[in-house]
Order: sequence, then C-alpha cells, then structure tokens
Amino acid sequence: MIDTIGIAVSNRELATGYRLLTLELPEDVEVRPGQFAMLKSHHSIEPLLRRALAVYRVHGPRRLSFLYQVLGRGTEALSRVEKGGQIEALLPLGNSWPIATQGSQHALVVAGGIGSASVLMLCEELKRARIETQVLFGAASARAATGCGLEDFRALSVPIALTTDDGSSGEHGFVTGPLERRLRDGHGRGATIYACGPWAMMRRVAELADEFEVQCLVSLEAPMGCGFGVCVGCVVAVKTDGPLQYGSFRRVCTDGSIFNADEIRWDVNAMGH
Amino acid sequence: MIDTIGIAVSNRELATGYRLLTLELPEDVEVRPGQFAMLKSHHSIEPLLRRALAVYRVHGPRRLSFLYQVLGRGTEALSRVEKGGQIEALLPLGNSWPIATQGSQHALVVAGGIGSASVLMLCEELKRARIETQVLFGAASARAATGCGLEDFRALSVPIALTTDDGSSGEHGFVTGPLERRLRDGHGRGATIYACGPWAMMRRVAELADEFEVQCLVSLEAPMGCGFGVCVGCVVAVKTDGPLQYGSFRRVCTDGSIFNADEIRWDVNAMGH
Amino acid sequence: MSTGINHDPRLAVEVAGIRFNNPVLGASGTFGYGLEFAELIDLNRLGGFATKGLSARPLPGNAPPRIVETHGGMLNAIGLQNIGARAFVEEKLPRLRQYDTRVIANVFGYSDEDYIEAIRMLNDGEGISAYELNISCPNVKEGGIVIGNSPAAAARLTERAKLASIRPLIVKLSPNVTDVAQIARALVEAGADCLSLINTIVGMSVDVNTRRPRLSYGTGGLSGPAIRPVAVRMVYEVARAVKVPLIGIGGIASADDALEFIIAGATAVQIGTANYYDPKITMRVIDALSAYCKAHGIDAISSLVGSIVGE
Amino acid sequence: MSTGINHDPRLAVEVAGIRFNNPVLGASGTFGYGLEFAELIDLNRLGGFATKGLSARPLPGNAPPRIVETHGGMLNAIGLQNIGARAFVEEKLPRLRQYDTRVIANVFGYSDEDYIEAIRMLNDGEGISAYELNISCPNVKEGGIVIGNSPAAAARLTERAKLASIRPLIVKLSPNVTDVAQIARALVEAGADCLSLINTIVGMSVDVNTRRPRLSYGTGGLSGPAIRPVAVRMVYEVARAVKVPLIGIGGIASADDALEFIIAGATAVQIGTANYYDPKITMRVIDALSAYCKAHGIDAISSLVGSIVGE
Ligand SMILES: Cc1cc2nc3c(=O)[nH]c(=O)nc-3n(C[C@H](O)[C@H](O)[C@H](O)COP(=O)(O)OP(=O)(O)OC[C@H]3O[C@@H](n4cnc5c(N)ncnc54)[C@H](O)[C@@H]3O)c2cc1C
Ligand SMILES: Cc1cc2nc3c(=O)[nH]c(=O)nc-3n(C[C@H](O)[C@H](O)[C@H](O)COP(=O)(O)OP(=O)(O)OC[C@H]3O[C@@H](n4cnc5c(N)ncnc54)[C@H](O)[C@@H]3O)c2cc1C
Ligand SMILES: Cc1cc2nc3c(=O)[nH]c(=O)nc-3n(C[C@H](O)[C@H](O)[C@H](O)COP(=O)(O)O)c2cc1C
Ligand SMILES: Cc1cc2nc3c(=O)[nH]c(=O)nc-3n(C[C@H](O)[C@H](O)[C@H](O)COP(=O)(O)O)c2cc1C
Ligand code: FES
Ligand code: FES
Repeated sequence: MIDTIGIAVSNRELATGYRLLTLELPEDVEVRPGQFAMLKSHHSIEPLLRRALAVYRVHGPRRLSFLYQVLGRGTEALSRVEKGGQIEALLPLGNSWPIATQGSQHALVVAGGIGSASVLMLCEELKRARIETQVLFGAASARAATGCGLEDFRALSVPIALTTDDGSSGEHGFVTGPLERRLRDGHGRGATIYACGPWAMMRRVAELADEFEVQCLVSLEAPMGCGFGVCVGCVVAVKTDGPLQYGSFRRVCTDGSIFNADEIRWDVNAMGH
Repeated sequence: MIDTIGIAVSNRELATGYRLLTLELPEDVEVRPGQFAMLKSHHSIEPLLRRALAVYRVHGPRRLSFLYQVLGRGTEALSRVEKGGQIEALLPLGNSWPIATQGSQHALVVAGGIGSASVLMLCEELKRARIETQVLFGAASARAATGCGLEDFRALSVPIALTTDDGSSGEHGFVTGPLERRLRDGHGRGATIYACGPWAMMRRVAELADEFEVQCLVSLEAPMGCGFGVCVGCVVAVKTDGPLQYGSFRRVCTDGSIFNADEIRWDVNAMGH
Repeated sequence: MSTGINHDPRLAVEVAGIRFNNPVLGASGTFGYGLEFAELIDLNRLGGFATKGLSARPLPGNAPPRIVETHGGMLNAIGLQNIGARAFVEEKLPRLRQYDTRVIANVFGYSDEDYIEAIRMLNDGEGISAYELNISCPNVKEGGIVIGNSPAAAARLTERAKLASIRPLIVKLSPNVTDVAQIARALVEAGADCLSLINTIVGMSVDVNTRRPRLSYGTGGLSGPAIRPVAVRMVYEVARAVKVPLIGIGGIASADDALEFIIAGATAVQIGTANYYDPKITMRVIDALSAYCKAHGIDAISSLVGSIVGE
Repeated sequence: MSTGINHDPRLAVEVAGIRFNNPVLGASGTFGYGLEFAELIDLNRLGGFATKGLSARPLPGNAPPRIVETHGGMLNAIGLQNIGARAFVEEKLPRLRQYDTRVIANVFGYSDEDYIEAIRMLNDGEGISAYELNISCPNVKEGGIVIGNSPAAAARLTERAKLASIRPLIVKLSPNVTDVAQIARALVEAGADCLSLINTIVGMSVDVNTRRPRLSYGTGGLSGPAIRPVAVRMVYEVARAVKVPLIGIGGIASADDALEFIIAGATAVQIGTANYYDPKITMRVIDALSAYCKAHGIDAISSLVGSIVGE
C-alpha cells in the first residue's frame, strides 16, 4: 500500500456519465484483479473523502486505469481533472478475486453496471489460466453498456451475454435472468460465480448460487471513510449465530471487498436503502 | 446589477502569482471606473463565498477583464479555471471614481500592489477628460509590478513613478515616498489624489493628503460576504463625534468602495491586523 | 394581491395561521430588508423572508472585521447593526407592501423591555405577518448570558413578548445548548406559536500570524453548509418534542437540503448564508421543490412534514 | 528508545507529566490501533495517538451504513466496534512497543463499572502513556443520556476512573453542551489530569428519496474541518476556565489549523478525520510546525500555548 500522487494521463468520457481515467504513478505498484484504490483530485478541497475505485486495467507497473460513473460530488470532481492533473491515490487496497477456487472448472462472471470495473482484469486472468469463462453483462441501456466498458470485454473474445434494463441493446431485462437460465440448464455444475454490481443484483445472484449450490464470490460496496481499515465505517454484516454481535461486522476495505456470497447477511444492506 | 454566469475567454498568468482573467458575459453591463464584481468558479464547491475583484478593463459591453493576485483559497480556485470555464459573476457593484472633483486640475493616482486593478480605467478616463495625470506605482518587486499590470499603465503614456519594496526596479522604497516628495514640492495644489492599495499605504496617503490639504479619494477593501449590501459584514468605521455609534459604520460594498479619505477612521482597520 | 405569478399550489404551506405561497424564506440577517433583492429576484415568487434583527433603537454593530470564511461556512459577529424598528416601519414597510410576500420582522433587544418596545413599534406597521424573536444571537452578550440558552429566561421573555404582540410569535432557537428539545417545550408552553431553528453556532478563528482572533469581537456565529447536519438533527429532536410548526434553518443551499429539514419536521425553511454567494438561490430552490413534488407524485409538500421513515 | 530520528526539540511538549516528541497526535477512532499506519508513516516521528475506544468486552458496533459525508465533514455512528481492552493489551501493545511514540488508550463503557473494568484490564498493559476517557460518544446512548453532557455524572465517573487508574487521566469533552467551561471545571475538580476536546457534534442527514436517515443509527457525530471553529472556540473557553493542559481536537488538517488550537490554549492536538483522506497528514503537520517555529523565531512551541492576543 502506498499513498502517492499520480498524474492523469487521460480522463476521457466513454459515454455520457462514464469515464476512463488513466494514471501515471511515481512508484511501481503491483495490483491483483479486484483490488481498488482511494482517489481524489489533489486540488479539490471539497468533498473531503477520497473515492474507492476498482483498478480497471494495469498498463504497466506505474500506469493504471479506472472506469467510473459520474454520480455525485466525488466523481464529479474527478471528472473535472484534466490531462496532466494531479490525483491523490492510496493503493492497492483490499483482497483480490481468487482464481483457482476448489474444484471449479469454469467461471460465470456477472457484471452489473459499473461493477464491470472490478472484473475486467479477472476475465483476463481467467483467460490466462485457461479457465472457460462466460460474461453476463448487465447495464441500464446501450449507452451505459458502452460506458461500462463493454468493448473492452468484447476484445477479450470471451462469450458475453448482454442485458439492458431498457432493452436498447441485448436482451431486455436484468442480468440475473440469463444467469438463472444457465443455472437451470445445469451450467452451474463445477462453476464459480464472480459477481460485482448493485446490492440488489448481488443479493439475487447469491440467492441463485445458493439455490443451485454453486460457489459464489462477490465484490461488495460500502461508503468508505479511509479505505485502509481504520475508520470501521465500511462494514457489512456477516452471518453469525443469533443477533448481531462482535464479529458480525466485517470491513469491506480490508476484510473484502471480495467475500463468499454465503457469508453475507443480505438483509442488511451496507449501502443503506 | 446582474447575477450571471460568464465564460472565461482567457485566464493567463502575467507574472508568477498574478493573473488576468477575461470574461464574456451573456448580457450587456455598464461598468464605471472603480466598480467591482463578485466572482467565483461555477464548479468550485469550496470556498463558498465569491471574491470581490475590481473591473480592470472593459473590452466591450459583454467583455471585461480582471487582474488578480493568487493569495488564498478563493483566488486559487479562480486561477484554476481554464479557458471556456464558467464563472459566476454579480456586477457591477459599488460606486465609482468621481472624475470632476471640485476645483481639481490634475490627478495623482497612487496604486499599491494589486490595488492597481482598480485604477487603470480611472487613468483612461482621466486621460479622456484631459486631466493631467501622474501615476505613482508601487509594487513588491519588478515581477510583482509586471503582475500588477505596469505595462498596461505604460501603454497609456502617462508619467509613471515606479517604486519597488526590494529595489529590483524603479526607486527602492514605498510608493508613499514619491508622493510625499511631490506634495512637498507643491505638486498637491489643485490636485486630487486617487489611491488604492494595502490599508497601511492608504492610511499613509490619507495622512499626507491631510497634511498638505489635498483632496483624496481611496478605494477600500474589507472581507465581503455578499457584495450587495445585505450581510453588513464589510464595514469601515467613519468619523463620527464621540464613541462608535449608529452611523459609525459604512458598508464598503454599497456605500463604497470609494470614500473620501478624510471620512475614514484609519485606526480601525477593516481588514483586521 | 394579484401579481400574475402562477404559484405551484403544491408548495403552499401554513405556519401559525399565516399562509405562505411556498415554504422558502430568506433568513434574518442574510436578506437585508428584502428590498435589496428586488433587482435580483422576483420577490413576489418568494415565500417570505425575515428582516435583519430590528431593535427599539438603531444599533451601530461591532467593529470590523465582522466576518471570516471557514471551511463550508463563515463566522460572523455583525453585532446586529440595524436601522431600528421605527425606521423599518416608516422607510421600508411602505415599499415592501408592493410585493406579495410574507414579511417576518426579526426582533432583538438587550433586555426584555427592549424586545417589548421594539414589538410595540412594529405593531404600528402594516404588512408584517409575524414576529421572530431572536433570543439566540451569539454576538451581543450583554452581561454575559444569551437569553436563548436559558429555558427560564427564554420562556419569561416569550410570555411577555406574546402579550405585547398583535401578531403570531415565532421564537428562534439557539443551537448552543445541551438539550434543545427542553427549551423548545418551555417556549411553546410560554406561548410561542412557532419555533424557528437554528441560529448560528458559536465559533472562533485565529490568525496564526498575528495570534489574534480573526473577528474583532473574538468569537462569532458559524453558518453555512457546515452546520446543516447539526440543524437537521435539532429540527428532528424538536419536532418530536412539540406540536407547533417549525421553520428549519441552517446551511440550506439546495432543494434537497430544504427537503431534509421538511422530512425531519419543518413546515417551512429559511435560507441564509447561501444568499450571499448565490443571490438567486431562493428561486432555484422553489423551482426544484416543484420538480421534486412532480417526480414523487406529491400533491402537497406539507404532507412531507415530519415524514421521516424508521426510527 | 533510539530510533535514529532527529526530533525538532522546539516541538517537544509535556502533558500531565508525559513527554511527547511533538504535539501532533492521532485522534481516537481515526487512528485504529496505530499499527495500521506503520506502512504509511514513520510512527517513530509521531507525537502519539489515541486508540480506538476500548471497552471491557469487544463490541460489535452499529449496523451499516455507519458513515456519510457532509459538506466539510462527515457523520459517523460506528457504535464503538472494538476488539476489547484485553485483546488490545495482548495483541496490539507488544507490537506497538517497537515504536517510540506515546500510546493513549481511549476508554469507553456503558456504565461507570464498565469503564473501571476496562481501565483495570489496561493497567496490566505495558507501553500505555495515559488513558483518555471517552465520556462523549454520541452514538451509543444507553438509557438515553450521554455521561459527558451532565457535569455531575461526568465528575462522578472521572473520580472513580482516577482512583482505578495507575496512569494520567485525560477526559474527553462533549461539545454538545451549553457550557463547556462549567463541565471542564467539574472534571478538573474530580481529578482529571488533562482535558481533550472536542468529540463529535451530534448531527443527522436524511436521504430525501427514501426519507430515511442516511445512517442506520439515525443520528451521528459530525467531524472534520466543518467543526473546527466550534472546537477552537471551546478550547479557548476551557483554557480560561481551568489550569490543566488541554489537547485540542476538531477538524485539524494543517499546521495552521493546529496552531489555532495551540494559540487558543491547547498544549497538544489530535488529528482525526483528516487521516482518512490524507493518511500522511500527521507527518506534514509536524514538518510545517517546525517551519513555523523557524520562521517566527520560536524556541519552544509550548511558549505559544494560550498566547492569543487581545480579548
Ligand atoms: C471497493 C469499491 C470499489 C468501487 N469501484 C468503483 C469503480 O470502479 N467505479 C465506480 O464508478 N465506482 C466505484 N465504486 C463506487 C464509488 O466509490 C463511489 O461510491 C461512487 O462513485 C459514488 O461517489 P460520488 O462521489 O459520485 O457520489 P457521492 O457524492 O458519494 O453521492 C452522491 C449521490 O450519489 C449517490 N450514490 C453514492 N454512491 C452511490 C452508488 N454506489 N450507487 C448509486 N448511487 C450512489 C448518493 O446517494 C448521493 O445521492 C466503488 C466502491 C467501492 C466501495
Ligand atoms: C472592493 C474590492 C475589490 C478588490 N479587487 C481586487 C482585485 O482587483 N484584484 C485582487 O487580486 N484582489 C482584489 N480584492 C481582494 C480580493 O477580493 C480577495 O480578498 C483577495 O484576493 C484574497 O482572497 P483569497 O481567496 O485569495 O484569500 P482568502 O482565502 O480569503 O485568504 C487566504 C489568505 O490570504 C490572506 N488574505 C486575504 N485577503 C487578503 C488581502 N486582501 N491581502 C493580503 N492577504 C489577504 C488571508 O489572511 C489568508 O491568510 C478586492 C477586494 C475588495 C473588497
Ligand atoms: C451575517 C449574518 C447575520 C445574521 N443576523 C441575524 C439576525 O439579525 N437575526 C437572526 O435571528 N439571525 C441572524 N443570523 C442567523 C441566520 O438567520 C441563520 O439562522 C443562520 O445563519 C443559519 O442559517 P444559514 O446556515 O443558512 O446561514 C445571521 C446570520 C449571518 C450569517
Ligand atoms: C469514525 C470516527 C470514529 C471515532 N471514534 C472515536 C472513539 O472511539 N473514541 C473517541 O473518543 N472519539 C472517537 N471519534 C472522535 C474523534 O477522536 C475526534 O474527537 C473527532 O472526530 C473530531 O476531530 P476531527 O474533526 O479531526 O475528526 C471518532 C471520530 C470518527 C470520525
Ligand atoms: S473504509 Fe475505513 S475501515 Fe474501511
Ligand atoms: S459585503 Fe455584504 S454588505 Fe458588503
């Protein structure tokens, strides 16, 4: 983990409201798939807190890119950083996607919305490890799918099932639809599901994985104060016997962000309602 | 007075720490010499308050420029606005330099530091009115003099006496030196002194004007909340009989920023210590 | 008064028998005497505003510097410079009557008698909808105590002011207290028709080069977005303690901010500091509240008052 | 302990008999158990830090969401999730003893007995310099009262804690009170060796789409630059009321911020929220304090304590 200031090599819009930020760092870092960074424009006084962004791609030991959706004040401020601008970065953070999970012969990667940012490197790694992979890619619309990096996934030449909420591209509906069909068709046998997306999507993925008894890993989101374990603000509830107790809460930033789906208490939404 | 959003046509550095911002407004404005605007970068959330900047130049009914020194958070944020950036502007504000003051035959314009921003248009107007004008131009250094627009004053072809605090250009010392000499030499007779600069400079100018019985106008500074008279935060103390009482305080933004020097209680510094 | 304005009927609210075209008001001390805004916004569209604190006699205010910006807010120690209640009635009210907006006269005094005297002067004025008792100004401690921080003193003044007043009485609460709900209860018992909150939080800023306070008065009142979470919490606490309508104040700079207060229990809101850096903010908040009602299928914004979900 | 570090001797300060290499400490709840920072900063350069609040038994904390950002700050309702005093002594202290920095154990309980029990457990630990009693956490009201808001309850606890403790006792003040100086006096009389202030200010934020509080706990504690002016003012007030040394806390994010507290009356400072968004902030503040001393010809930063000019 280093705390450093990187230079924005580019920060371009992929589709309205979605951007790709490429950073050049002054030091080498080693980043594993699924890890993230805490980022903030160096000259932005407000908002105060850095934002967690998954490392989307590693271009070299000092060059990384991040894919993000411009939602609120933090990502707004990031979106205004021009080429050459300074960005504070704490990284790499969190655990990473385990590739060789027990007895797994193939992978089902479920990417919901900007959750795609966390799984592109996973797909690359699965490919390198020659693990058969299917990507289930859900987005709000054709535009959002572009913004969430669909072309980069296509470039990997893995099979992709695309869904959009508005039907403007691919299958009309949620990404959990094609997942459920595949599991019903027996595709879950020997598979590992890797999922990243909105809480409701991951909750449904976890239910399906449970129903069909498939291993399932999820990368979770929670509001983050620090990203390195000291504020204890970013917790999720994990299953423990009885009521909430010591040990019921795990930090997304350092105990995760990747968890086994069956550990998580999905009724306690880490992001609120 | 309009509240609008202008576009930065340019925002270039004249010298390290000094910038010239040119704004294109969506509406016509009529600005008189010595008036000011409250400005803020439209996308800057922090600091909250707009900053008062004198209108340095009028290029057309919708195009104005401002000369500023990058001191703290507000001017820092302004300095980061790129060409094409949006700037919130409330203007024109305050009273203006009166040109034909009673019995005045010639003008002594005293500009201290970035106070120069308030008097370039005054010099232009004096020239148009064919009033003999001398500029006493004081700056911290040769670099600061450039930053404070010395070349623009030179281009007016009025006599300029330059002083710098560090002697790097012109006479070594404060701008009140040449003023005092001129007054001692009888140059004050029939003159009006127009001064804008740091409080201590204006206080000394006012003392000299009083001693030599010369009319003197000053443009004052005070921390401003609103710029249009509602917060009553920007006051200066004016002379009233007895202790401070109702009427002792005048708002720099709407009762000024230009005052007769002999009205002001110079012992009560509007900017603090 | 017919002004040709189409007010969104969903935004109309009633506070202490006064009908406001919408719940967006200018806060005392940040809206001058209202007229200063006539060049910038259409005052006929504004729900209303509270005047700068008016006292029986004009006040000079504190020596400069009176304001200093801080992160997310500002400190002020104006010291209640104002033209006095009499001049307000004679010089400002006639001009204000041209506008269809509710005028709340904010009242200040150094003693109970001062307050009563100012109220009597204002009783003569035409075109005032209500009084707002400023018992919580942190910048004019005479004798060292702020009336609004003491339940007993505040209740006594409220009772006397209520008797003197011919108009609905709003009392403005100080946030500089351990238990705001306790004071709120005491004031309602004493006859307050409405409570407004919060006034500024006492703060200080030091110039580390001169080692002097940045304000000549020493301390000042903190306002602006920085204090909003504290204000929302206090409105929430007071809403559960009393039944009179509340006016929420503190750091409001958008419709969402205003809605936080309304959902927490305020019937109307006042916008303060934001007027300084964004003089048209009241108009934009009104428009955005309409848009919110439309988007959420809300017929009357008053139905949202205190509608906070889950405890 | 020889660490090869050249501490600037001008920055050394003493608080309640403890010598700190410099006045810059990490604040409780924002500095974990210290070790989390070892990868990012040189702990040997740090004046010291206060641990996350330790209780006699481990605590689970509140359900998420626990934090929400606000303008200039954040609200938190962590609910004091911690490993417990015993685990701290056994698992963390041995590793902390490798560093030359002062460790302050921040102590929390739901009752006087809880506090005493935790202190007894910590008494067994080696390498703790002092205790800081957290009597002001707004996020764990059991029975509805916060001990730190009541002078009597706070004084009683302080007295009992002082008796149980083998180490200097710092008591951390709540800002959510009408008269912080009054409470400060009561605690010093009860035996506090030092007071630290401020803890967070109670606030609330509402999601206007769901109409629910953004924190699952409802209210939370406001921290960050937004609260700094309030904190500086309280340090100033307390400094004039008591003679024990003070530790200033609240929104510090630069050396100038730290100096405001020192000039207002604090002997040392704690940096909290800023560690989250700028994990090396403590190191930069230490360096900048040295530079300030040099620029202003100051031989000992302790000479600046309470040096505020003009009243
Ligand atoms: C481990 C981790 C990895 C992440 N990786 C990425 C990534 O690669 N790319 C990316 O774009 N984001 C990612 N996020 C989310 C990101 O950190 C921010 O939380 C998100 O971008 C919102 O921040 P903001 O500043 O835009 O909005 P805020 O200012 O924080 O919030 C503004 C508004 O947006 C809403 N909002 C906040 N967060 C979300 C959300 N997650 N979904 C919907 N609405 C929200 C708020 O309710 C509010 O109305 C990640 C989060 C975590 C914890
Ligand atoms: C009527 C009027 C006209 C003005 N015209 C101009 C102009 O044309 N060009 C221009 O550059 N400025 C002008 N100013 C000053 C300007 O408005 C700002 O106050 C100034 O630029 C400092 O703002 P800031 O945001 O940079 O600093 P702030 O963030 O406000 O303060 C940061 C630091 O700078 C110090 N500081 C603040 N103000 C001053 C000051 N005036 N002098 C020295 N130190 C200061 C503070 O003490 C603090 O340490 C004018 C002011 C007034 C009232
Ligand atoms: C410069 C200034 C002057 C104020 N004067 C008064 C006043 O005269 N009477 C009063 O009741 N409140 C006064 N207030 C308090 C505001 O009405 C309001 O309660 C407070 O600023 C919080 O709201 P805000 O954060 O939106 O500004 C003043 C506030 C400021 C900033
Ligand atoms: C997330 C979080 C957790 C905190 N936990 C504790 C705690 O356990 N004990 C304590 O005394 N103070 C705790 N505090 C309060 C801080 O120590 C500090 O008093 C407060 O945040 C103000 O300082 P700041 O503005 O620099 O953050 C916590 C603060 C935050 C933000
Ligand atoms: S974000 Fe602070 S502990 Fe996880
Ligand atoms: S700046 Fe507000 S009255 Fe002058």
